[in-house]
Formats: sequence, C-alpha cells, structure tokens
Amino acid sequence: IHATQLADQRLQDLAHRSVAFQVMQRRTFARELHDGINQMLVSAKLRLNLADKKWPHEDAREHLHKATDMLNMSIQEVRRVSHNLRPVMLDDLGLEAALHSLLDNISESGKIRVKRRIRLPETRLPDAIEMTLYRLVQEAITNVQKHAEATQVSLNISHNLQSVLIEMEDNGCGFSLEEDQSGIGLMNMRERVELVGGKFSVRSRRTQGTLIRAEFFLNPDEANQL
Amino acid sequence: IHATQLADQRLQDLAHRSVAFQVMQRRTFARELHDGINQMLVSAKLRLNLADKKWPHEDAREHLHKATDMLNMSIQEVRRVSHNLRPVMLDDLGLEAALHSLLDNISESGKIRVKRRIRLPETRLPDAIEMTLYRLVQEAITNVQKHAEATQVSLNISHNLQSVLIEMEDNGCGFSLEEDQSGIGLMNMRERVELVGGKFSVRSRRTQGTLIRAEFFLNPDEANQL
Amino acid sequence: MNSKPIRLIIADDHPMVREGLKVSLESEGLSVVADVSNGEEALAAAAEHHPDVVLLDISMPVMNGLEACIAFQEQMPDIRLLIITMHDDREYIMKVIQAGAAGYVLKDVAPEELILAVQTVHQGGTYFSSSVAKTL
Ligand SMILES: Nc1ncnc2c1ncn2[C@@H]1O[C@H](COP(=O)(O)OP(=O)(O)OP(=O)(O)O)[C@@H](O)[C@H]1O
Ligand SMILES: Nc1ncnc2c1ncn2[C@@H]1O[C@H](COP(=O)(O)OP(=O)(O)OP(=O)(O)O)[C@@H](O)[C@H]1O
Ligand SMILES: [K+]
Ligand SMILES: [Mg+2]
Ligand SMILES: [Mg+2]
Ligand SMILES: [Mg+2]
Repeated sequence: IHATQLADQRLQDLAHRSVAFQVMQRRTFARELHDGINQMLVSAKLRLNLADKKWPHEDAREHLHKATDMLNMSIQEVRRVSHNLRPVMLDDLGLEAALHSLLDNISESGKIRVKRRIRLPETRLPDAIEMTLYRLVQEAITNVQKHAEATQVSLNISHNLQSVLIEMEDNGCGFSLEEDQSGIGLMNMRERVELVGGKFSVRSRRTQGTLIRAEFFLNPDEANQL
Repeated sequence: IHATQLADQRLQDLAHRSVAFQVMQRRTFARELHDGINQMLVSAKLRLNLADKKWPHEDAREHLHKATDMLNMSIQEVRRVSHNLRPVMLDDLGLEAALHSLLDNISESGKIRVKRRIRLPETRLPDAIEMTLYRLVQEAITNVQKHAEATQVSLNISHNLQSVLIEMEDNGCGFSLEEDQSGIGLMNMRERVELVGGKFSVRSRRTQGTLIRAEFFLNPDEANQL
Repeated sequence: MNSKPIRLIIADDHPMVREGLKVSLESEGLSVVADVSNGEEALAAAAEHHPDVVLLDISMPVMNGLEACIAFQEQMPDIRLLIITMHDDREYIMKVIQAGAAGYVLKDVAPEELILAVQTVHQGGTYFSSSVAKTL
C-alpha cells in the first residue's frame, strides 16, 4: 500500500467516525429534548390545567407552584442542552471570554492555581476552529480535574500569521501514554483537531505532569472552507 | 497532480465542509433553544409568578391562561427542534416505519400517488447510514413537492449482501442538471451519501421526470466504524 | 409610593418576554413608556421619552445590550441602565459592569426582585441578582 493510500484511508476513517459521532450525539440531544424536557413541560401543563379547574380553591395554588417548579427545571435543562450543543457565549462575547469562563471554573474550585496567557488573532478564527479549540480546552480541563492531582495548570495561546498554537500544561501526576488508555477524551481531542486540518500531541510522564499541544493552521484557502 | 492526491483533496474538502456544516447547525439548534424556547419558558414563568402574586384575584387566572398558551407553544417548539436533530421514530419504530411516515405526508396531500417497495436488511443498518438514508428520502420528497409537479412518485429500496440501493423516482417536469443549480439540497444529499462511503447519482431531463439513486455499502469492516 | 412612578423602557428581542416584563412592572405601578426589540430602538425611544431607567436584554439583533450600554453612557449618561438576561456567568457580568450598567437581574426573577432592582438602580444604587453576585 502506498503512503498516499494510507493517508487517504485514515482520513476516510476519520470522516466516518466523525459522522457516526455526530449522529450519535444528535440522537442524545433529541432524546433529552423529547423524553426529558418535553415530558416535564407536558406535566407542567397538566398542572396548570388542574389549577384552572380547581380555581379558586386553594388546591389550585398548589398546582400552580408545582408547575412553576417544573418550569424551573425545564429552563435549567434547556440551558444545559443548548450549552452542550454550542455555548452561546462563544457568539455573544467571543472565544477569549468563553475560554476564560472555562478556566474560571477551575480557579473557583480553589484547589488549582490557573495561569493564563491568551493571545488570539484580532480577527475571529473560522467557526470550526473556534469550536474545536473551545472543546479541546474543555476536555483538557476535565482531564486535569479528574486525573491530574495538579496544583497548577497553565493555558498558553499564541499565534503567528500561519497558525494558532495552544498549550495546556499541568504539574500533576502525569500518566503513561501506553498504559492508560481508558477513555475516549484524548482520542476525541486528536480527531477533532485533525478534522480541521490541525496537529495534536500529548506529552506526559508519570510524576512529570502533562502537556497538551495543538496547532491550527490559518492558511486562507483552508480557512475559507471552514 | 496525481489522481490519488486529487481524491485525497476532495475527501479532505468533504470532511472540512461536513465539520463546518455540523458546527453551523449546532449553533442554530443552540440558538433556537436558548433564544427561542427558553425565552418562552421564562415568560411563562413570569406569568406564573404574577398569577401567584395576584391570587385569588381574577387577574391571576388570566396570567395562568397566558402561561398555559406559552407552554403549549414551547412544547411544539421542543418537539420540532428534537425532530430536526433526529426523528425519535427512527429509534422507536425503526427506519422502515420512519420512511413510511415521510411518504404518508405526500399521499395525505392527495395530489401525488405514492408507490413504495421497501426491502431493508433484517438486521439494522449502521446508525450513520440509517440517518443518511432518512435525510436523503426527506430531501428528495421535499424537492418533489416543491419542484416536480408530479402525479406519481415511487420509492424503491432493495439490498443484497454488499449494499443497500435506494431509488426515488417521480414522473414530474424534470430539470436540467447543468442549468438548475439554485439550492443546496442536491449537493447536501451527495455529500451526506459520500461521507458514509456511498454512491449518489441524479438522472433528470426536462419533461422526463427525475430519478435519485444512492447505494450504501455494507462491507462489515466499514460498517463497524459507523 | 406617593411619588411619581418610575418611567421605564424595556428592550428585549423576544416579544413574550417583553410583554411578561411589562405586565410585571406595570402591575406594581411602574410606568413602561416604551418597549422595543433592540439597542438602537432603545436609544431612539429614550431620546423621545426621557425615561428614568432602561432595561436591556444582552442578546439582541442589530445592537445588543452591551453595545447599547456604551452608547447610552455616551449619549444619555443620566439614564440608569439595568441588564436583564438569562446568563449568570461571570464573563457576562464583567462585560456588563465594564459597559457601565448599574445592575444585572436574571429574566425569570420573581416580581418583587425585579421591582427592587429597578428601584435600587433608579435611586442611584447598584443591583446584582443574588445568584449572580455569588459568582463575582
Ligand atoms: N492531565 C492528566 N493528568 C493525569 N492523567 C491524565 C491526564 N489526562 C489524561 N490522563 C490519563 O489518561 C487517561 C485517558 O484520558 P481520556 O481523557 O482519554 O479518558 P478519561 O478521562 O479516563 O475518560 P473520558 O472518556 O471521560 O475522557 C485517563 O484515564 C487518565 O489516566
Ligand atoms: N424532483 C425534482 N423535479 C423537478 N425539479 C427538481 C427536482 N429536484 C430538484 N429539482 C430542480 O433542481 C434544483 C436544485 O435542487 P436543490 O434541492 O439542490 O435546491 P432547491 O430545492 O431549489 O433549494 P433547497 O436548498 O431548499 O433544497 C431545484 O431548484 C429544481 O429546479
Ligand atoms: K440573553
Ligand atoms: Mg477525559
Ligand atoms: Mg431542495
Ligand atoms: Mg434576546
């Protein structure tokens, strides 16, 4: 087999897995809306119908309160699903604010010191790169919180005319790339980055901390497609 | 440039466009939830708060009714968004039922006679193929209703051990593949099919009707990835 | 209560939310002199009606609530600005404070809290929803 064929096969696999992943995720979201949120709304509505029927008996007011509770839960749930689809903050305040917001979650927990140096290009990045970068940082942070036992984490984003470079480093327990293969988080990160034509690498050694590194290319030709 | 390089570039473009499309769609869904549905829920909640406050004055009942109206609208909206993400019928009743449901929409309109012959494999198709097939038929039906002025449409699905073949034909006005390039529907169909490794073709001539044809391969190796 | 009612403009792109806020505020004796669907319209309405307080949603088309705050500061610095939104994230709040708003309430607050927020900013104070203040 030629090298080009190999590359081709790998890309094809990647594309297939990405489609499968999206299909699976969309099913999850659709289910959450249909089986979760809509059921809550329907029962809230039933409560309101009851309240109307019992009016002006004091029972009616009880139903009103129950309906309000369910509405509150629904609002939280809709917010959660919407956020998982795409954080609206990305559009409202931009990538930098959205990244700060992710980092704030760690620093608020108080256990881990957060260092940040975010230098993004003036002009907004292509949509697909922004989203990939955001998800990358989000997954990396989750890993640090779940596994690293770190006291410090730093996010460093820099750029030149050709590319944007992200480095996320912690001073935690590290892991062995060969032995710790439990989840899909790291694989997901790599696939997301490669799907938008970027490069991804992890460096980690036990007791030495972990460094996640990704580079996104700003080739204007490619950027147009994204 | 070599042929393999060309194929590679085409695949890469396809993958990029697919990612961009997903990102864009997810933003739309997130916005519909956050700016549409959640705002409706919040205003319903404001009404319930008012109803509680004005209790047991007759004004309160007015607010209760307004809240119920908004809840009804929200339920419809959640259902619509959920369906656009993924029709739950696909999971609950399977692909065949979901396809029948699409076709029923045409036959109920009464203007177009629908012929159907759906022979799917016994075992369920990979998720991504099911979804692609469903969207393909959905978009083809929309085109027939929008453009074809047909009196008859037929959906034919058959399979052998290697592949599933879909043919959707109408006896309408047809169009010229060179001249009618207005929308993105046909291009979307092709891209969706090719992204899961299938083949897509359209045959149409003015006054001669239109035939949409797609073939999905069941190569077990590939199927596993989907 | 016997003084002149507080005069308000509401800017939110969602008609039902606008309506809901309007009824809530009016039921407490406040006077909503205009309700509009974006920041630009809010500026125009304020130039015409000279309200005491403007309630601004953040996410709006044409001119969003943050941009509107900045424009109000420049053009009509005496008008008090209160942001009303779905978001309780710190990043939003920081931007709102930077933009010069006097307060920040969540859209689904109880009528009492909404009134309290409006009264507080009208009297020259600042008001941040309790759930919001926590995150600062
Ligand atoms: N920052 C880190 N510090 C220490 N160990 C890590 C770090 N990131 C990843 N690991 C190790 O690598 C493994 C694989 O990480 P990965 O994100 O792929 O999976 P996971 O976090 O276990 O599960 P999930 O699928 O939910 O992400 C982890 O189980 C953990 O042992
Ligand atoms: N079944 C059909 N019968 C007749 N003409 C058709 C049929 N399907 C497609 N066409 C023609 O091909 C054109 C392109 O179709 P396509 O689905 O790509 O775009 P569209 O339907 O115009 O817009 P949209 O992006 O909403 O799908 C149509 O505008 C129409 O002229
Ligand atoms: K908002
Ligand atoms: Mg992980
Ligand atoms: Mg079409
Ligand atoms: Mg809005």
